[in-house]
Amino acid sequence: MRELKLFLGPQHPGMHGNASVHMFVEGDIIVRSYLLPGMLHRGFEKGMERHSWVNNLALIPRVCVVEPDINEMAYAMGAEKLAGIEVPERAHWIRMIILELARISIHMMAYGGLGSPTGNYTLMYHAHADRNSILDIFEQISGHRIYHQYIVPGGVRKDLPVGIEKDIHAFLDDLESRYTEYRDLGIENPTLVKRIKDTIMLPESVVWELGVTGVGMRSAVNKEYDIRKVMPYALYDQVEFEVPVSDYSDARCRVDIKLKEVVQSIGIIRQCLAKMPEGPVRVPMAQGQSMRWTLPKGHVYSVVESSRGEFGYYMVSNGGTHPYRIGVRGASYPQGLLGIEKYLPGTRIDDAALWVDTMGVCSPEIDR
Amino acid sequence: MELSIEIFILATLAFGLMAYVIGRLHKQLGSIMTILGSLTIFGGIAYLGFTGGLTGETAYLTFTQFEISEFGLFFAIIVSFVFAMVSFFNPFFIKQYKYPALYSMLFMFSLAGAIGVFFSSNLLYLFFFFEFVVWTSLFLIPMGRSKKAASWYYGFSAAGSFMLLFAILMIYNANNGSFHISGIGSVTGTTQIIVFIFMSGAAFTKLGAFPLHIWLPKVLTNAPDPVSAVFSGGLEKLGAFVALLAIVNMGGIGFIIPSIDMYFGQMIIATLGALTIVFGTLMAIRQDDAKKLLAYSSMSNGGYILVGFSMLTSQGVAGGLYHIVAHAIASTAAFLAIAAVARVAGTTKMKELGGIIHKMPVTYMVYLIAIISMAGIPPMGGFISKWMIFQAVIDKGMIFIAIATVFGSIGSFLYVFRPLAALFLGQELPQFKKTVKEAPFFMLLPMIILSLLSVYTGVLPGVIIDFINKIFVDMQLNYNIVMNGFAIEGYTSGIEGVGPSLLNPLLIACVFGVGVFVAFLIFIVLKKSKKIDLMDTYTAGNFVYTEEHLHYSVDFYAPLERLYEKYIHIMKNFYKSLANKVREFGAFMKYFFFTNKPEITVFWIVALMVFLLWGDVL
Amino acid sequence: MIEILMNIGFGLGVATFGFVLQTAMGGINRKIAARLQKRRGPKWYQEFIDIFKLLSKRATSHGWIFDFGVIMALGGIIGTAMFMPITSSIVAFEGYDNFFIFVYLIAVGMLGMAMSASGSGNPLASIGVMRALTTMLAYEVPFMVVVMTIIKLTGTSSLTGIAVAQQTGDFNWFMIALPLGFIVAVMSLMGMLGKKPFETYIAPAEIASGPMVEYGGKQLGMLFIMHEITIFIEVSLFVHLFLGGAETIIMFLIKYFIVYAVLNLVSNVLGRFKIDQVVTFFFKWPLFFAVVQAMIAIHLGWVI
Amino acid sequence: MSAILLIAVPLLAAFISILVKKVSPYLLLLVSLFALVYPFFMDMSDVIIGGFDSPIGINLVVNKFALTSLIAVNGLFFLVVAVNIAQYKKLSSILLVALAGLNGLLLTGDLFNLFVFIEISGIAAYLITTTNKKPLQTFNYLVAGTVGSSLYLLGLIILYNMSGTLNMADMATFVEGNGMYTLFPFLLMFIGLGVEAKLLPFNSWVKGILGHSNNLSGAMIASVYATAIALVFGKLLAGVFQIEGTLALIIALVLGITILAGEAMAYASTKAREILLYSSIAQAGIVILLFTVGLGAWATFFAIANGVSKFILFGVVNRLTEEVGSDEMDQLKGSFVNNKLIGVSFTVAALSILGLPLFFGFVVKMNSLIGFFEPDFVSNLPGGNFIFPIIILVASVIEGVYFVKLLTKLWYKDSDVKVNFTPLFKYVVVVLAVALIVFGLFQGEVEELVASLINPGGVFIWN
Repeated sequence: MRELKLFLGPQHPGMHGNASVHMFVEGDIIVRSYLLPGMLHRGFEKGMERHSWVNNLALIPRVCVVEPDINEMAYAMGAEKLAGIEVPERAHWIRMIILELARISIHMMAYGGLGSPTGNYTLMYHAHADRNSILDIFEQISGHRIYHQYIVPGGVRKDLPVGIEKDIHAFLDDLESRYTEYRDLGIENPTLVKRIKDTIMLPESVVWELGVTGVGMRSAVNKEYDIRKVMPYALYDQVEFEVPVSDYSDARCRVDIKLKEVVQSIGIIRQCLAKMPEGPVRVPMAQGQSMRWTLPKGHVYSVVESSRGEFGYYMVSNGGTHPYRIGVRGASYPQGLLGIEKYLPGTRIDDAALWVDTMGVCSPEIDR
Repeated sequence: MELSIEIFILATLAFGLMAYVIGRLHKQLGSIMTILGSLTIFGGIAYLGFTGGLTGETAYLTFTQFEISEFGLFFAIIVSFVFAMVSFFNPFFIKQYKYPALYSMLFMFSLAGAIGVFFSSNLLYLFFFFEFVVWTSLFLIPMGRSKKAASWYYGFSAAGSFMLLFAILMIYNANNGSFHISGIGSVTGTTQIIVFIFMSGAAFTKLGAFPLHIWLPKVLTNAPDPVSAVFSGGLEKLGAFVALLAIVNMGGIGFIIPSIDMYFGQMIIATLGALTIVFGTLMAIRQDDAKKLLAYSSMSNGGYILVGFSMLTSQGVAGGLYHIVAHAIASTAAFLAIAAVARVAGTTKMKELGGIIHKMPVTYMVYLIAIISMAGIPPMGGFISKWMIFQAVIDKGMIFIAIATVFGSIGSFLYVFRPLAALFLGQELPQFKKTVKEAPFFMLLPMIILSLLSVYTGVLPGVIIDFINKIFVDMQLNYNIVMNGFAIEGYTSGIEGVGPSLLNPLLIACVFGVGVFVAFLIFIVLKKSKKIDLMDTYTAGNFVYTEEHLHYSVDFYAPLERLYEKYIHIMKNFYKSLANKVREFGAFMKYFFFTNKPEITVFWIVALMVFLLWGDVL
Repeated sequence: MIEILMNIGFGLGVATFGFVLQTAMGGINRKIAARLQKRRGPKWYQEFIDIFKLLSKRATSHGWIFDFGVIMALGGIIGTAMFMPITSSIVAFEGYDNFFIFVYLIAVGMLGMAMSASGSGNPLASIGVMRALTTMLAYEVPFMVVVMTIIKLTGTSSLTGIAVAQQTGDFNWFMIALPLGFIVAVMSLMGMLGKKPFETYIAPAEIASGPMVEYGGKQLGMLFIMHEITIFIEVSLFVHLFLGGAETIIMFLIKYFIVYAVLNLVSNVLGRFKIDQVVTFFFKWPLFFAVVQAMIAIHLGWVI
Repeated sequence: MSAILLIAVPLLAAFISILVKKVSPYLLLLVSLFALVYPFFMDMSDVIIGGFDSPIGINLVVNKFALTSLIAVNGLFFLVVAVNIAQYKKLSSILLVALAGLNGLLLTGDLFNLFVFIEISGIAAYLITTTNKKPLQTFNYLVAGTVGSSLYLLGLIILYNMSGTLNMADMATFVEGNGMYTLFPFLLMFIGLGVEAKLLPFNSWVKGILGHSNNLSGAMIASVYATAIALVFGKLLAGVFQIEGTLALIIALVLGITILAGEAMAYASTKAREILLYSSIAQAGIVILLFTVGLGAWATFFAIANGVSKFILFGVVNRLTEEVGSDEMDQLKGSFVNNKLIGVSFTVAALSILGLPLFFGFVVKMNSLIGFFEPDFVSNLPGGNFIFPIIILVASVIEGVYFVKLLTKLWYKDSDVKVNFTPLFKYVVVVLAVALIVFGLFQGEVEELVASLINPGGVFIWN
């Protein structure tokens, strides 16, 4: 039986990110597949060793393009722990607002991204429009739309601009009011349900085998495993939120959980805005020139909950101005690299893009 | 000039014997005799048939009688033409056969038998020739790929011919010992129903119609490549001939179903025809072997003929007859094209082929034209016939039959395209870059003639429509197709309700030509494009050096196939289990009666006596 | 002879009209869709710009069948369009606008395109063609059953004949007379036009636009033209069959616009089926409705 | 010249051959040739033996039927002997006795005399089958045959008791008036003859004999004996027995099952000889059936055609088996590739049995079937005119499938099986095959010949 070779990416409209999935196909069933990374390989980890602790601030957001803030947070947390810096309380609240806004942004993008492989472009455009509003808010806060470099060791770069709460509230209200509309357009849409229900399964055994975390894990094993709950960072232990879980992980369930997390994030942001005290937002990282900032010798692993799961930085310092070694735990690494090789075969080419999409594969994380 | 038809039959036999004798001396010369022979026969029958020079007198074959009928002539011309065209392929394939001389002889013999069937006016000798065709063609089959196909063929053919025989004997019985062909129409009552059932059965077997179709794909796949063409284009039409005799000649059988104003018999035939179409289509879609695919398409087209006949309206019957012509031409051309490919590539499996067009463009065009005709797309012959059959079905308002015909028609796009894409188009596979080259002229010649005829029948249907009208007159049927210039206007039998609907094939062809001309102008005035090779393709930034990995040919319609793959073997399993039941019964009897124990014999003797006494005394 | 040449010229005029009309309609509807999607959308004449740009570019070709198929596709479609009546009186070849011509002659164009696409040697194109043909199998059957019902009722298979039968009051518009059939026909039309959820054979995210994947330059431009005319033919068919045709060009334009715009809007909020889902979808309810409609109309004679 | 010579000469020769062992094979050939030629010169008359007139004394009946049968059976006998005698010289005397017995069977007009000849030919047959070297099978045959002839005798005794005559013609007139009472003896006689004629429940010996047959015994039993017994059976069924009521039902059942089961068993077999033997069971069934329903004339020729074909088939297969060492179909694959002439003859014989056109089998099968459908034909078996033709046709389909399977295997496989056939055998086989074709082609002549067997009343002649 002769096989047919198909390429999903890097120029393929079904692949977001600069990676390529090579699929060997019989009829329309994938019999063999592997991820071909390297399209984006800029050596982030190695690059970090060659830049000073401060210079790295400009590099780290690029490790995951669509969701840069978690990188900043993890890096900042690690550096603070190594240097022993105490962050002011207001900075914690602001960081949580930023992170949750970013979470809404990426979840909206993922939800809209569902529209692309299934052809519902209206959903995609609407979701992107909402993401655009968040980017507007980010622009007001940090002056940047995508790579903010706003969360820095010691707090946040500067305080929130005046009146931003109103904008944020307005946006959240607006989003909340259109929540049912979104569901109807997306996961309740009968044509889409046919595509995503009972298909692209992620069974519990695979979760344990590959080490999938985040939405994938919570959707499959019915456990409230969320870093914000089990190892609270910032001030997540002071806000109340529910972690949506399920034990039947099809594509629809995972997207559903993402959408529920949007609601969850809206709640968290509201609480943050209400509880946020006045005060300083940053302590200076070091005395003197920041370029010569050194961290004491030691190593630390800092971890945050990203939209795709556990996202961590392992940072080793030898006491110099440059990091000795920084390792990144990409949240989508297990399903992205191993999952594609092992569990993409057996699905149909129709579902390949949807598989990559709903499993939450972010190629730069793999290709760092 | 006048010649008796028996001269043709004897001449064909003589050519066969000559082919054998010469074939023993030199293989190819023997097969060239088949070309000469079948061309002569075709030319003679066609020429004399059109000029009215054929007679049915018998001077040598005195035991039988012949009559020259228009429908016999119609079939004889088609079949002998198919034989003549296919015979051109014989010299190129003769070396592959185990018994080349025998092949040439049997090839001619089966033609003789077929001609005999079409002109016999004595039903018994119609059967004689019918059986003659069976066994002569039988021994052609195992020279191909599989030996098993022959016994399937014989099993079904024998069942079919014996059904025919039974019907003939019933007619004989009902007509006071007359075997004349006109007796078919004069049976009545229960006998009529029985005769109808059995004759239709015979027609179904020979035509490969559901549920008696199993042999057709097996034979057409496994027979030698030219023989497949003969079967599909020629010998299968014997079934259509019997169907014409049974279904059309006998008219409505059974009671009338009031709401659609059709006889029950018609309804059954139409339903089975529709099933044939659907089944053939579905099976053809999932075949990987190009020949098998075409085999199932033959089956499906046989269903169209049956549906057309069973409508018993002018357009229906004329559509069926026209379809016989169109399909004979197209199917022969398609089989020959595949045969030409198989000759150089050594296989007809689509998953092993690809990109043949680059070396065999003419063969490709022949195949293209053939499949356009088979799919019923203008301006080819298949369009006219399918249009007429559609119209007939609509006029009758038969929804389910209509669904089947539409399904078959659209489905044919699917399956005919598959070899086109997987076998001819796509990446040129490395193993064929050197070995494959265009077929020699004498193989191209018949294919080109067939292609031109496909176009001709699709553009100028007048000649054939006239012929069909003559058949209607000859068979004393109240049907007629009216031509208005170059357009087919409809019919004037007056019984049927729906008014005229005009179709002008010539106009369609011209307009299509204009369209293509305009498109060509647009193409030619624009900037010339740069020629790049096939590997310079959208591969998403990857370099690829393996063409064979970029050719989509395996499981072409996988998603569609998956929907019905559970149900495909129903009939085959039925026949297999039937054969197994016979075998089990035999084994049981063997075990029971032949165990070297005389006491069983004694037991039976006693049992029979008891039975006798019990029956009489008690 | 002159008359025939006149007719042919007229027919070419119809084809051109169809092209211009549909391209403009397409542009307008892109605008409408953009508004639905919170975008501004391109200018209404953007499609013209695209096509002329493509035609003017230097292209690449994968061999003679690649070009031949394109010519055959465009030629077949132009040929089909030439038979299309615009109103009941504006028709190039009067009396010859048989419904079956449209169904089958259009297939030549499809076949040409399929051939050309497969000839490009790209597997995605072949997969796209496979899907296109499978989709065709799905939507044609219910549609043809409905149309056969109409032909049986009106007694003619001529498009103008059917349109006139609705205009003169022999029948209501068939969208009213055969409500179930109308629903089926709408679904089938969506399939024909390649609107979502039956857009499976384009499916950019799965097979990178399927048949179109290898094209560029003038070949793509010509296929665009073909595509526009195809849509013109299909929507016009629908107008003539179900909306009573048109007495005047204005009416035709209005009906055409409404049909196309409504389908476009509906299509834009739906996702895309997988190919087997398309088949099962069409063979489930639409076919059932079509048969029920045919039974009611033909055997019971209940036509509103 | 008297018909008695046909019986007396072989018996005399047998006696001489015992004395002069050396010349016995030549004597056998000579006598069997004589037996073949002699019937051509015989007058048609009853021959009275022992000086008593016919109802009381024993008589030999020479009529067209007897002549036809004699020519056919003696012809086949001669060919079998001629082909095989070199190998089986020792059997000359026995074969001579067999010849006498067979001729007697066909000629005699006396029921008890018939029993005597059954026994004579039977004993000869047992001895012939000893050449199979399967004593147990021969013993089974012996037992079955003896039981059969005893039953025949029993039936005959009862009949004699009732009617007081043993003469066939006389008996026929008696039976006509007393149909009801003769059922039981007839059944006994039917069973008795059924054993020899290979009808189904009584034929368990066939497998043992024909399944292990050799050149001589195969052809002898399957071809010569089968033809002769079938014809004799036919003579009784057409001329003496009157079949009605329950007897008709029983016979119809027996025949129907014999035909269908025979074909099914052949279909289920994989050994060439077994296929042929089961097929001959079915053929015997058909022949008896035709006689029973009153189509005797065609049945005669059916039996002859079958005998000729079976001669070729068994002869070839036995020779192949001898050479290859097995009669499994798969072992024999491709045997004809190097023996084309034999192969063609075999094919002709097989196609003739299938009843395909151009061959003798077609003529007889077709005309037999037409016989069922003659407008004035009334079947005397339950099931009407149509059931039995359907059974025959269904049987033919099954038969066709396995024969075609066999033929394609023998022809179309590459193999190096090379079997030497003696030139004489080749010659005989080819002549017979040609004869099958010739009879198949000149159907008109065959039909005339058959018509001569039927008297103006349309009834098959017996006396």
